[in-house]
Amino acid sequence: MTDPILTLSGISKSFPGVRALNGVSLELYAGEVTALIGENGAGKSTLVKTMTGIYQPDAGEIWVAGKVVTLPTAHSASAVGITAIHQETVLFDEMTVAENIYLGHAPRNRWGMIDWRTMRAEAKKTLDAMAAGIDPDIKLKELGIAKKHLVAVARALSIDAQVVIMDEPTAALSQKEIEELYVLIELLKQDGKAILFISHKFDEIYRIADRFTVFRDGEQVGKGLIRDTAQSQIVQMMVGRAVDQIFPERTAAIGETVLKAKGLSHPTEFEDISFAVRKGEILGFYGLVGAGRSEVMQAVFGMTQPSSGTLVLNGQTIAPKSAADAVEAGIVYVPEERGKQGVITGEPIFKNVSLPSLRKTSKSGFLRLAEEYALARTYTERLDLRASSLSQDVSTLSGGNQQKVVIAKWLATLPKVIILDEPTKGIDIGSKAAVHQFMSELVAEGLSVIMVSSELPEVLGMSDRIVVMREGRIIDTLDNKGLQPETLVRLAAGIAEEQAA
Amino acid sequence: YAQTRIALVVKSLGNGFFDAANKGAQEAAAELGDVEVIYTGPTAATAEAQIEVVNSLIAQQVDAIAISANDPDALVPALQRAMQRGIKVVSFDSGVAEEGRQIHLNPSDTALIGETIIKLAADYLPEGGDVAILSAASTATNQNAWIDAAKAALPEKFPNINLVATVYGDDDSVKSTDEAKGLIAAYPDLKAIIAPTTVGVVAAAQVVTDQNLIGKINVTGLALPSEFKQFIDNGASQAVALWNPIDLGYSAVMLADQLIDGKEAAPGETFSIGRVGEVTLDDTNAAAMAVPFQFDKTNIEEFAAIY
Amino acid sequence: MKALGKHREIWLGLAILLLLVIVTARFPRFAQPQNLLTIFNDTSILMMLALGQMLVILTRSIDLSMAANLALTGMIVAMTNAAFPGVPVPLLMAMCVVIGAGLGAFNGVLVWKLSIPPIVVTLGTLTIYRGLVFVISNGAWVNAAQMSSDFINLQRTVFLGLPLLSWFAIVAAVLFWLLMTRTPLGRSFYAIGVNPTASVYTGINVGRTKFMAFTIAGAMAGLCGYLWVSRYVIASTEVASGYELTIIAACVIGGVSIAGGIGTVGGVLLGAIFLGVINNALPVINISPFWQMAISGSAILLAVVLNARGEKRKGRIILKKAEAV
Amino acid sequence: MTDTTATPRRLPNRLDNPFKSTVLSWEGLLVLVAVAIFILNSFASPYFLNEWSLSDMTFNFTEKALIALAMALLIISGEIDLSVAAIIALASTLMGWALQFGADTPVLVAIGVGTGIACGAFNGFLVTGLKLPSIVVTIGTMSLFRGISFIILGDQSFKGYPPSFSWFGQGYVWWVISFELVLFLVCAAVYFVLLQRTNFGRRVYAIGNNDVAAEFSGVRVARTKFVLFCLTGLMSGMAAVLLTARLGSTRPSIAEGWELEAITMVVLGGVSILGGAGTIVGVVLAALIMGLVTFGLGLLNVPGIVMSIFIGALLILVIALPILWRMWRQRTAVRSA
Ligand SMILES: Nc1ncnc2c1ncn2[C@@H]1O[C@H](COP(=O)(O)OP(=O)(O)OP(=O)(O)O)[C@@H](O)[C@H]1O
Ligand SMILES: Nc1ncnc2c1ncn2[C@@H]1O[C@H](COP(=O)(O)OP(=O)(O)OP(=O)(O)O)[C@@H](O)[C@H]1O
Ligand SMILES: [Mg+2]
Ligand SMILES: [Mg+2]
Repeated sequence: MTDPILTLSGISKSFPGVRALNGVSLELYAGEVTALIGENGAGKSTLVKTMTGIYQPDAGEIWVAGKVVTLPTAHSASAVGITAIHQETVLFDEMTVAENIYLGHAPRNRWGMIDWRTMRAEAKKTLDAMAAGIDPDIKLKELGIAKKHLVAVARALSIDAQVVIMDEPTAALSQKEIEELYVLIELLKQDGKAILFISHKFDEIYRIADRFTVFRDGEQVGKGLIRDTAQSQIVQMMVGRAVDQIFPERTAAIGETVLKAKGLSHPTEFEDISFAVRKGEILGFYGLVGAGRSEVMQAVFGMTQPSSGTLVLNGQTIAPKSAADAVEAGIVYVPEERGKQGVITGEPIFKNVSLPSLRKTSKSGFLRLAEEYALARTYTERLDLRASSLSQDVSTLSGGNQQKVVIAKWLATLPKVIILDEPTKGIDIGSKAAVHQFMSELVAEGLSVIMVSSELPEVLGMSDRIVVMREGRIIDTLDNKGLQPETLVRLAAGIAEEQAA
Repeated sequence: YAQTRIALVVKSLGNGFFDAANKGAQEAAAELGDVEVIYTGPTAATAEAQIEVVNSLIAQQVDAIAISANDPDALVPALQRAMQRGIKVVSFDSGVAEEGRQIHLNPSDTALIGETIIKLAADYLPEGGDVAILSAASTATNQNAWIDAAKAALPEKFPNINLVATVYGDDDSVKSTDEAKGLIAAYPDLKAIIAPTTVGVVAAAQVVTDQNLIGKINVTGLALPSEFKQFIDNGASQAVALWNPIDLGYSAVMLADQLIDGKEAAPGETFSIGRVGEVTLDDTNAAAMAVPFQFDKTNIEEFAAIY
Repeated sequence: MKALGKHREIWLGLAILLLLVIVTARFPRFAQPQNLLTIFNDTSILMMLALGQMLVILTRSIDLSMAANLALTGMIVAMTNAAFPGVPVPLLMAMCVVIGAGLGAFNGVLVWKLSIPPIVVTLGTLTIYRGLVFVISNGAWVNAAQMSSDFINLQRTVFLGLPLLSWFAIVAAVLFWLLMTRTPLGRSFYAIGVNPTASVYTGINVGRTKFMAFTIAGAMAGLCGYLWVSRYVIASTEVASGYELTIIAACVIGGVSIAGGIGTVGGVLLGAIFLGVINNALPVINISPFWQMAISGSAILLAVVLNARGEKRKGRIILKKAEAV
Repeated sequence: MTDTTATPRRLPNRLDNPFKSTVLSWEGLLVLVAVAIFILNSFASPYFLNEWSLSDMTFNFTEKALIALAMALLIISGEIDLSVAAIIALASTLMGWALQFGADTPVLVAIGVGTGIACGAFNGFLVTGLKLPSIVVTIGTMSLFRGISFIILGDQSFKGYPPSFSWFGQGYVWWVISFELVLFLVCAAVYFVLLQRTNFGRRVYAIGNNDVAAEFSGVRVARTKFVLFCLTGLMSGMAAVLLTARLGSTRPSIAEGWELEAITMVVLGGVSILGGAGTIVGVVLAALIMGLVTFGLGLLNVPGIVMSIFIGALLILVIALPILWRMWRQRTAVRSA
């Protein structure tokens, strides 16, 4: 066996409140695909960012081709031959596709000026090789999420690198595009490149990876050759315990229909969405990332206005024009992008919690701090929030605890329907279980819960019924009785019956 | 602080005209002996800024304020307060409304200046023709009075001179330049631009020079010889006029000093203004210092060295 | 609407043409080539300043100190010329560029190294720089009589039918166009405006790029300092006071997005010319100059409304049929 | 940071000492600066410590400070209004115009204040209704509002305001205490309560810290911002009444450049230009400091433009120093680690 092209040893990285990586190591070999596996928040993307010069590790060494390197900037990483397709698309909407591919390493003419003609030609060549069918001259913003991801792939390929990192490249792609990506990866392997492949999908890991490394809670807990290891063993390493114990037993009595959506449509985002959620029920929404679930939920929450369709809450038609309207009606939403849409960083916990309930805590418009503290304490303690005081800035809390602040904020408004969008995204295992536990308590108290999730076990473990969405449409609504994970995946990805079998 | 302190408040600091006036004021102070002249003013020629200056002078309990006002009305309340606190107020050059000062010293007789600025243009236009006025701010008291006087003199004394427009350059070089260009573009037959302001006249002369219109358009008006000499030399202007700003500052301080000494300002009263002579107050307590002095090729050299 | 977003420059060009046609209808002499060249020459300084400001705005910053920088550099160069008439003018111009760039770099360093918001930095340096004009000159103006004739006449020298001032603007426009479209630095101005996070991922040093934008804008302001004082043959504390907002207005009318990342050299030039035409046209068609301010204010508002329409986010486009359109 | 340590079951309200954090706050620093300048002034000029001098001093900043109060809220919410000075010009012009038709004092005041609110509402509509960036919108309306004044007034000026009207800008309530000062103090108290003691104020901070999350929390962001623009317009209208009454005349160029001075007061008062932080106490102190600096230097006959160097330098220094201090502390911490 040859020496690895790239070796990481003892890499640690902490964020305020979180130790994202703790002394991890990793080896990548030429012409081989190494899969990096781990639950959400295990530290995979953080590792990618330290390997590409975006984060600086607190400790540890990076070896490339037998030499220690430091990577102070993203440039220095591509200079030593490391390139990455990042999990979030980090591209430039207002620029053309060709420029997105070549920004920072554009071909130059002999006066040192950017050579647009060559750039476009090269971009076209790369895109055609991927059979992407994207015109290199249009602006990136004209593309949908899947196409954008392909542009990110093209960008990574345009850098002539020895190490190619792909952080969940297939999450937003359709089956056809995924197949084309597999072909590309095959070509890269033949070229002798080392590939780090991050994915939550075991089928594709088993299809294309040669090796694997498993992370749990920021530590490396195992590695080996794919062909020697069974899937159940890897899952065991990932989770640290058997999978089926995670979810709480629930015995909520399901009652009347509380919220009913009929034919909600939006010009560009979703079409003909109808569903109903009942008292004491958890309604799961499953789909691949980018299926449009968040958009639907934000329309229900009044943040965007659907072009047609109706919402009926407890028998009354409502048309929330703003989030404030929805909250007044009794619908609340725990957003997916916690930092941007959930918590108000820079403000203390109690102000975050009391914000939607100010009318209750105040007296004729004047603040009463004692009431606010009391309200905040009641609900945060119920959720077992870990903090030093109620005046602690929420930005200093860990992701899971921030999520609890958001949930506490909504519980304090005594809602009828609570929508949770990816409630456990980026949350550590302990908090995750607490959130799940809490959801079952909510329904036991007679609330209705809508849970949007991309995690199969979570959807299967928590929901009473499951709505599957794909490309802005509802594909099916299923009762969660003896449902097979494969059924959901098939529906969500749009794979025909026989292909999946 | 046994000394008498007289503040000379000008429209804006840095203006060559007022620097010359300050020179005269200092001469007067030296002549009077126990007088200190505080030369001050805002940087931008606005009334609000001038009021702040006046407020701080009131607080300093100066004995008199001699002011060239950016606005005849806006300064009245502030100056009235000064007078209530026992400070004597004289306006010079650009006046303050009657209730805001005790004496106003016009550099010259208003009607005479109005006539002179037209005459400066007419002298070089034997056949007559179109002329336009480029003034300072639209609120400037002195300029407005001169322009009115000029208009009054036109039909009788200069029947073949045709005043086509009056525009305002706000004593700002850029605005004056733009306005001068606008005049030239709008009135192709324009024969002369009359700018009764030292800033405007330079701007107009520069535009005429730049657009190669020397000989076609004659720039005239009121100008400081030192600033304007080159345009007399290059022919953009045949002649301009001005009173002596040094004498103006000198006289303002002289008047203020007599008020401090207890002399009452009243219509018909005569005040001495030292080496310049004496003035008599009219029924608005205003007085005129001297006749405007004309500069042309023959004498500009000599006066450019002085102010 | 989409077409408008794409061809903003064309629409702005048409608006200017329309303006010319209207004015010419009332006043035929206005459209004569000589007069148009005069307007171009009159607008040259604004164009150069707006080009500099464009860089800064592209990077999601703003420079309120450009006019003060211009006044300070202008005063320094005018005083130098008055004191040492023998110093060749090109040398003085180089000095202006260096001083202006230094003043811009000072803004840039505060933004880069101390991460103070640009609007606060330049609000502070705006008053400091303008105050310094007064301090160094002791309030005195430098006027035509004190300037050497070379100093005054260089930019008025006619070359191929155009005064050198116009040529400066043309050369600046070409250089900026090359900078913005053909160099990595130029592209990184756009990149950090469009998406600062993604810029970091691409290896762009966001702070240093902003610093460069401020420095180049400062250099332009410095050069214009000389051009301004020699054009209006006066250097004083009040030179170009309040002009900072006119510069920004030219950028905004020219389609530069205040949120950063959007704007072109052509658009900015047209934005400046638009203001220039209005300034020149009003006196000519006998609309009282007092209308000028309200008209340019309305033009700014109209421009932002139209630009915002063009830029409106189209959402994520999940539905396939929507993507196809 | 703290959540990894063992947690008490019952969360305390706060851990810091409220008294200590008040003393060590930005406002504490500003009080020190103000006192220092006050003492310096009384040494520098024999005329400073005089009840009439101190009273006259307040005229130099109260009108701008009135605007700064509302501007502070607007900036805390993450917006800005550069058109305030132009609103003064327009309000003053319309008052003068009404005066030509014989309007009496109450009508004049109503017109001034009403114009202010209307202009603020126009800004607010453009920003919140059409979702345009406030900085460009108000650069535009700044030219528009003042431009309308120029159209109406041209080269004229309005004057001849009745004495009962002049009282607003020149009158004294008691002894040396002017009406302007009293009005400012009352407004400062009102704004203090509004920002720091009401639900409305709490929402303003939330919007400034993160308007998306505030919207997602059920705050009506657009409506709140609209109200803030109207308030800023209202205060500008009030300042227009005071200034017009003080000057006794109206010209279109009235109050030129005041927008930047008001913003400087706000920023110097510790309000973050990025929104989300700042207090009214800080703004009032900053207004006082600017008044003290300009009046003190004025007594020494230092030209206004030189004073502005001090203000500009003060602005950058007070913001840069804490940052430099933090950087220096971090560096030494790293070295000792
Ligand atoms: N910039 C940051 N600031 C603070 N915490 C962070 C930051 N980036 C990541 N974290 C935290 O570090 C941990 C690891 O995150 P990371 O994104 O690396 O997970 P991941 O393994 O990529 O998960 P996923 O499968 O969801 O992509 C998480 O707890 C996350 O909340
Ligand atoms: N067109 C796009 N441009 C940029 N980012 C996108 C785009 N589409 C999706 N994303 C990113 O992908 C992620 C998920 O997208 P989105 O929330 O719309 O999917 P979803 O169907 O609601 O699924 P989920 O909520 O489970 O992620 C978001 O972080 C979003 O920023
Ligand atoms: Mg990740
Ligand atoms: Mg989502």
